[in-house]
Amino acid sequence: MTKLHVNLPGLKMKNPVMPASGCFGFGQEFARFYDLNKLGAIAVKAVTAHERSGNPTPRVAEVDGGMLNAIGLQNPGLEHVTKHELPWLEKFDTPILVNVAGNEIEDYVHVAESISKIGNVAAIELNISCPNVKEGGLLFGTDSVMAAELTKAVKAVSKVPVYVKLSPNVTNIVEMAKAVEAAGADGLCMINTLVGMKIDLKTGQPVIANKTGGLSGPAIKPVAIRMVYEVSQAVEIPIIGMGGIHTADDILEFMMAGASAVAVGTANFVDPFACPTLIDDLEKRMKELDIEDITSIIGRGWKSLNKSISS
Amino acid sequence: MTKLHVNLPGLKMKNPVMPASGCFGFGQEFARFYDLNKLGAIAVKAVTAHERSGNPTPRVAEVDGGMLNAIGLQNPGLEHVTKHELPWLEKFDTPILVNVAGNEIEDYVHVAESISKIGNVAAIELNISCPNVKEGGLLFGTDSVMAAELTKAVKAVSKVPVYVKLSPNVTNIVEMAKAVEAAGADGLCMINTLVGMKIDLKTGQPVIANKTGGLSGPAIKPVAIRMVYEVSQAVEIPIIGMGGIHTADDILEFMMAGASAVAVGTANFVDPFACPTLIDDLEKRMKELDIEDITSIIGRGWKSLNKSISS
Amino acid sequence: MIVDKLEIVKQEELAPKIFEMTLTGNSVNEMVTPGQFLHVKVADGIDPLLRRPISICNVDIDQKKLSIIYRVEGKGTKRLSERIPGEKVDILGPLGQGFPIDQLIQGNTALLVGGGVGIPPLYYLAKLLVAKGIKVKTIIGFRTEKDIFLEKKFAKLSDVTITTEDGSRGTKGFVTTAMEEQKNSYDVFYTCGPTPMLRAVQLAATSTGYVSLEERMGCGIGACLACVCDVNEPAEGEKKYRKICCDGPVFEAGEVVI
Amino acid sequence: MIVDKLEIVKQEELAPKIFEMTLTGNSVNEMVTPGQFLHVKVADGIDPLLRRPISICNVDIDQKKLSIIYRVEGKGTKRLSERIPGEKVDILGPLGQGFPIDQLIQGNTALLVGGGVGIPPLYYLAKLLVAKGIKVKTIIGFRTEKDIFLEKKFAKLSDVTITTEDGSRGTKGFVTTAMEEQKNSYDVFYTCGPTPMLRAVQLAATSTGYVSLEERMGCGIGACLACVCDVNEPAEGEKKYRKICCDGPVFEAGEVVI
Ligand SMILES: Cc1cc2nc3c(=O)[nH]c(=O)nc-3n(C[C@H](O)[C@H](O)[C@H](O)COP(=O)(O)OP(=O)(O)OC[C@H]3O[C@@H](n4cnc5c(N)ncnc54)[C@H](O)[C@@H]3O)c2cc1C
Ligand SMILES: Cc1cc2nc3c(=O)[nH]c(=O)nc-3n(C[C@H](O)[C@H](O)[C@H](O)COP(=O)(O)OP(=O)(O)OC[C@H]3O[C@@H](n4cnc5c(N)ncnc54)[C@H](O)[C@@H]3O)c2cc1C
Ligand SMILES: Cc1cc2nc3c(=O)[nH]c(=O)nc-3n(C[C@H](O)[C@H](O)[C@H](O)COP(=O)(O)O)c2cc1C
Ligand SMILES: Cc1cc2nc3c(=O)[nH]c(=O)nc-3n(C[C@H](O)[C@H](O)[C@H](O)COP(=O)(O)O)c2cc1C
Ligand code: FES
Ligand code: FES
Repeated sequence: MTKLHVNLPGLKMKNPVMPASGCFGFGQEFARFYDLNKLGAIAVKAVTAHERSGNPTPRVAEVDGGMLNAIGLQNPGLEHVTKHELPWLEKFDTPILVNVAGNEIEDYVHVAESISKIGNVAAIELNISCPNVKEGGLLFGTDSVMAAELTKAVKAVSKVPVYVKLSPNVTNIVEMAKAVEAAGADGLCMINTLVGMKIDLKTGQPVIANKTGGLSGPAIKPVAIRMVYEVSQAVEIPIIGMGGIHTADDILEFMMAGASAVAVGTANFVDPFACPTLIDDLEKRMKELDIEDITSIIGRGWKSLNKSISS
Repeated sequence: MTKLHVNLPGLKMKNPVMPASGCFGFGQEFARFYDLNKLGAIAVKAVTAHERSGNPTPRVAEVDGGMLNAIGLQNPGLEHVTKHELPWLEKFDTPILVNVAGNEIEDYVHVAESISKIGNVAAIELNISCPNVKEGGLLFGTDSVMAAELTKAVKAVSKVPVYVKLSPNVTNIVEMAKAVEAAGADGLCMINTLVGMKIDLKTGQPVIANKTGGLSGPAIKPVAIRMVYEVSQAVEIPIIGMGGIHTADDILEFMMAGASAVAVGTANFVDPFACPTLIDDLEKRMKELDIEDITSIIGRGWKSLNKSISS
Repeated sequence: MIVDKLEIVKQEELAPKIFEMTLTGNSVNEMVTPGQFLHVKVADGIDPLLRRPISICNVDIDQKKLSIIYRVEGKGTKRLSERIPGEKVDILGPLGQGFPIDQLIQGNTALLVGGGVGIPPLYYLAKLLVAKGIKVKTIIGFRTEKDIFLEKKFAKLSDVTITTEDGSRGTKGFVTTAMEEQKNSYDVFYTCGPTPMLRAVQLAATSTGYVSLEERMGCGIGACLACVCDVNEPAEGEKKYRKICCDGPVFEAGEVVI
Repeated sequence: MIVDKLEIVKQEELAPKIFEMTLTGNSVNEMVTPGQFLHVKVADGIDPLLRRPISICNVDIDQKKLSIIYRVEGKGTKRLSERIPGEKVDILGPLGQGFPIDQLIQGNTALLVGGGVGIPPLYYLAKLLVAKGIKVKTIIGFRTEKDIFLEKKFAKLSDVTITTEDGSRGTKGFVTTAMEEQKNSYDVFYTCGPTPMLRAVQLAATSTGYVSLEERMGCGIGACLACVCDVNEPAEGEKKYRKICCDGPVFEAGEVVI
């Protein structure tokens, strides 16, 4: 029997695969394609205290091996999410990770506190890494002191485990990870998008109205794998790895690098069945590679190495 | 008449295209394919004070939209380069940019001083961004104070203009750029590779012997464009842009973002004729897009924007 | 709405850079609302990565065939134009809300106004309108004579006016120039084309009507919020935006800001 | 050494995942040294990005044809196996230094030892050796019976010993097992295959010989230094390394550290 389930703080997952925040809305669109019970967990779109209308369009642009987006955290706000989106998700036996964003510490704290009280919220994903908004977001994600302060404040009020979603746009990702771990984070999500740009040759201007956008997709996978590999050796808390996952082999690669579970973003746009297909393929690949229990490979990339060095 | 020539400190270029350091050796291999006089300039492989044997193999790995490399600055050392490689390049009427690397400030200073005295060295490219060596390299490239100190020291001894090659693996690229500009840099080269990793599922270990490698190729272009766009607005010195250039449109995109010339790396491996082909294609595309003088588009991505805002 | 692999039956260049691709497969019988679109994965693998939205141009349910007409713009449509009969194309569709026609009654007149690659979705619309006994007038605009496509097919169904920007054929000018003549002669209009054209058509129109919008898309199914546009006068407590991929691409004229 | 587009004449699966591709073009007449390789761009565009090194297996100068035999390993070789006759493949080659045979004289005996996809380049070598009047003995190793390929072709030119790891055909074990029997019966050996095999063959050999190495490559032309290996006992003042792509892939046994 191939064992696919993984247990992370607050998240008892049937398999290590969840859709990534912002790439799955609040699940309704994808429920028309498949049963969301199939998923290991669901990370929903970022929620802010008040409704946000996001950035002007164009909001996306394609680049080689990936895409840029600058949605700008458009969302219906805490109240609407609490009243309409989360209740709809109750019918699924799949843990929900709510992505929380804000401008100031108070915003985050307010949203985290309220949302963590809701029955079907299994964990919070603190979004300190959105590159597409002027305030908050990336400011917290690129300063370890601010990130730690925010984490501490949210931890103090949250009824559920808190995962911090890290930005790759930093000189020292290990320092960031250690800072939020020390501040009480229960887990890490990494990576969010790299800040990128595309210029339209006809207009001479950036394609994306916001000018810069977040780069996601296969193009960023090597950076993500490297960061997961480095951070997983430096912290004790589990990592939800993401960035460019499009195949079951990508999932195995992230877990060997040190992730305890993974999230799938851009791939959902290429194929709405991406997540269930990946889960099925993962099981097949595990059989081919003689991996019985998925948890056995977590960190294999450095664990066996350390072993061979010490022996 | 389409005007392709650009003038940068020390570099009088027939066209804005040069091969990037480390992707062209010292030119001899490519001279078997075409006349190097065709090139706008040539950036040769990194030179260190003494011969270096580099990293163990495997040194490269392919990833989606790019490649990882960890050559580890293998080179025959200052003396050999001075006696054998640079003299061979004398027969070409193409400015040479010598990439200089080291562990300590003294190494850089020593190499820069010696090499800048050689007749056919038009400029120095200070490599403070190689992610594949334990000492020096990236240490300087991720700390603006150290980068400035090094730049100043090298500027003090160099007989030719000094370009500083920046690393994208930083939280704040503008800060780095301004620091080296203030320290006297004559120009900037950006970007070097992003630190990445690939894990081999069969062994569970990183493919590259050095574990991490530098990500180059189309995958990094959006990050490079964004950085050139940001930095070119913040500094007065010219930028040689690079990162994923594979088509003439990519060159135009870099120049619209704010680069005054470009360098082509990985594309030379895909097609040894990449540089001359790009130069020909560039001329064609300029005609199609009604660009008469290539210098007219430098920074168009933000120049016309600033204009339209102020008007 | 399904994901399917449709087989290419035919690939033809109608005009410079304008291709018509005919596809077949069982799922074609679900793709019968005019104005809906397919999200097309033009090639396997990551180059290009995202799907491309292309309108359904014609459907033949009996033969399980449909066609799309597209212009080679960039990498994706270029790659699509290189695909050959016998190969399969991965499509997601039909997506979005098409042109409503149920409100029309026999004897009504509909004005169809299309520009460039906005013209294709109007063709299947014209077919269904005619089948319903609606009189159809069509104004289709091109840059120049050699760019013209679908003229003959439209002529079989409707009164066609061609406009070209350089006057090399038909009315010289834009589609709105030709709309002058049709003033007050129609009960409803339907339009699809570049955004500036849509704005002009909406302004020039003398009836209610429907506009089909374009925007860069991520998912195509309403999940990513890449493709939003603003509602013109949102009612209190109602959503202030619409998603072009699933609330559109067709909107009632005036409903959203274009 | 040139860049050319060769046309695919034939694509055939010889054994599970083992394909032979025959290519034609004018530049074939430059690709006549056994042991050299082609750097193959398996598909246009960036997926995959880099070229793949594949040895030349056979050349027919009169017909301007050459063939390569490759195993589907990952993305690149998979994509290559999907290409069909009539299509063109972008190649850079011939690259590297092949197997030297000029030093041999009529009546000499050469032992060729190949494993898996290291076998193909030995085939053209065998042909040239036989043409030169050299006696050829071949030992080719596979994992199991169904993996066997090129056996009949080698049998026409040489004494062939097959080894399989599971003993399903021929000698059970590795190529070195079969080398025992040939001890001291040859004047030179040539070997190509996985690195552990090369080491074992070099050790087991009772004559001088040549080994063909593999390494991950960037440029394939000596510029990037991706593919270096160390020289065993570099002379004072000489280079301490060799580039497999241009100084190799074939080296004299013992010259470099493997
Ligand atoms: C609902 C809808 C229906 C459409 N129907 C048709 C049709 O029937 N025929 C036709 O020729 N074209 C149609 N288009 C436009 C078509 O989608 C684009 O021309 C196409 O996506 C360009 O892709 P590319 O790779 O060739 O160009 P590139 O410029 O290389 O594309 C880069 C990225 O930008 C997106 N993009 C570029 N232009 C557009 C555009 N105008 N609209 C949306 N996304 C764009 C691409 O999808 C891709 O993600 C439609 C667009 C929409 C939104
Ligand atoms: C000089 C030389 C001659 C070769 N001749 C043959 C031959 O005749 N037939 C044959 O089947 N194979 C041959 N190989 C091996 C062949 O190059 C690899 O199997 C192939 O590159 C794998 O590519 P992939 O995309 O299928 O696999 P992937 O694993 O997806 O490739 C990923 C990257 O690693 C590189 N790589 C993976 N394995 C190897 C390898 N063994 N050697 C070098 N690079 C590798 C690829 O080129 C690519 O850049 C030869 C290798 C060399 C160096
Ligand atoms: C369109 C889009 C919207 C996103 N929105 C959010 C968001 O609201 N909150 C968040 O934390 N991450 C967001 N992300 C980042 C993803 O969750 C993920 O970290 C990133 O895309 C990398 O994964 P991928 O390469 O699989 O897409 C978004 C990404 C995309 C492409
Ligand atoms: C194999 C390889 C070797 C490189 N060696 C050097 C080097 O010695 N010095 C340096 O400054 N940059 C080096 N680079 C970085 C390139 O000069 C360039 O900055 C980078 O590859 C991005 O450009 P590209 O995407 O066009 O390859 C190397 C890159 C590659 C791929
Ligand atoms: S394209 Fe994703 S919501 Fe419309
Ligand atoms: S592959 Fe570049 S030097 Fe050999």
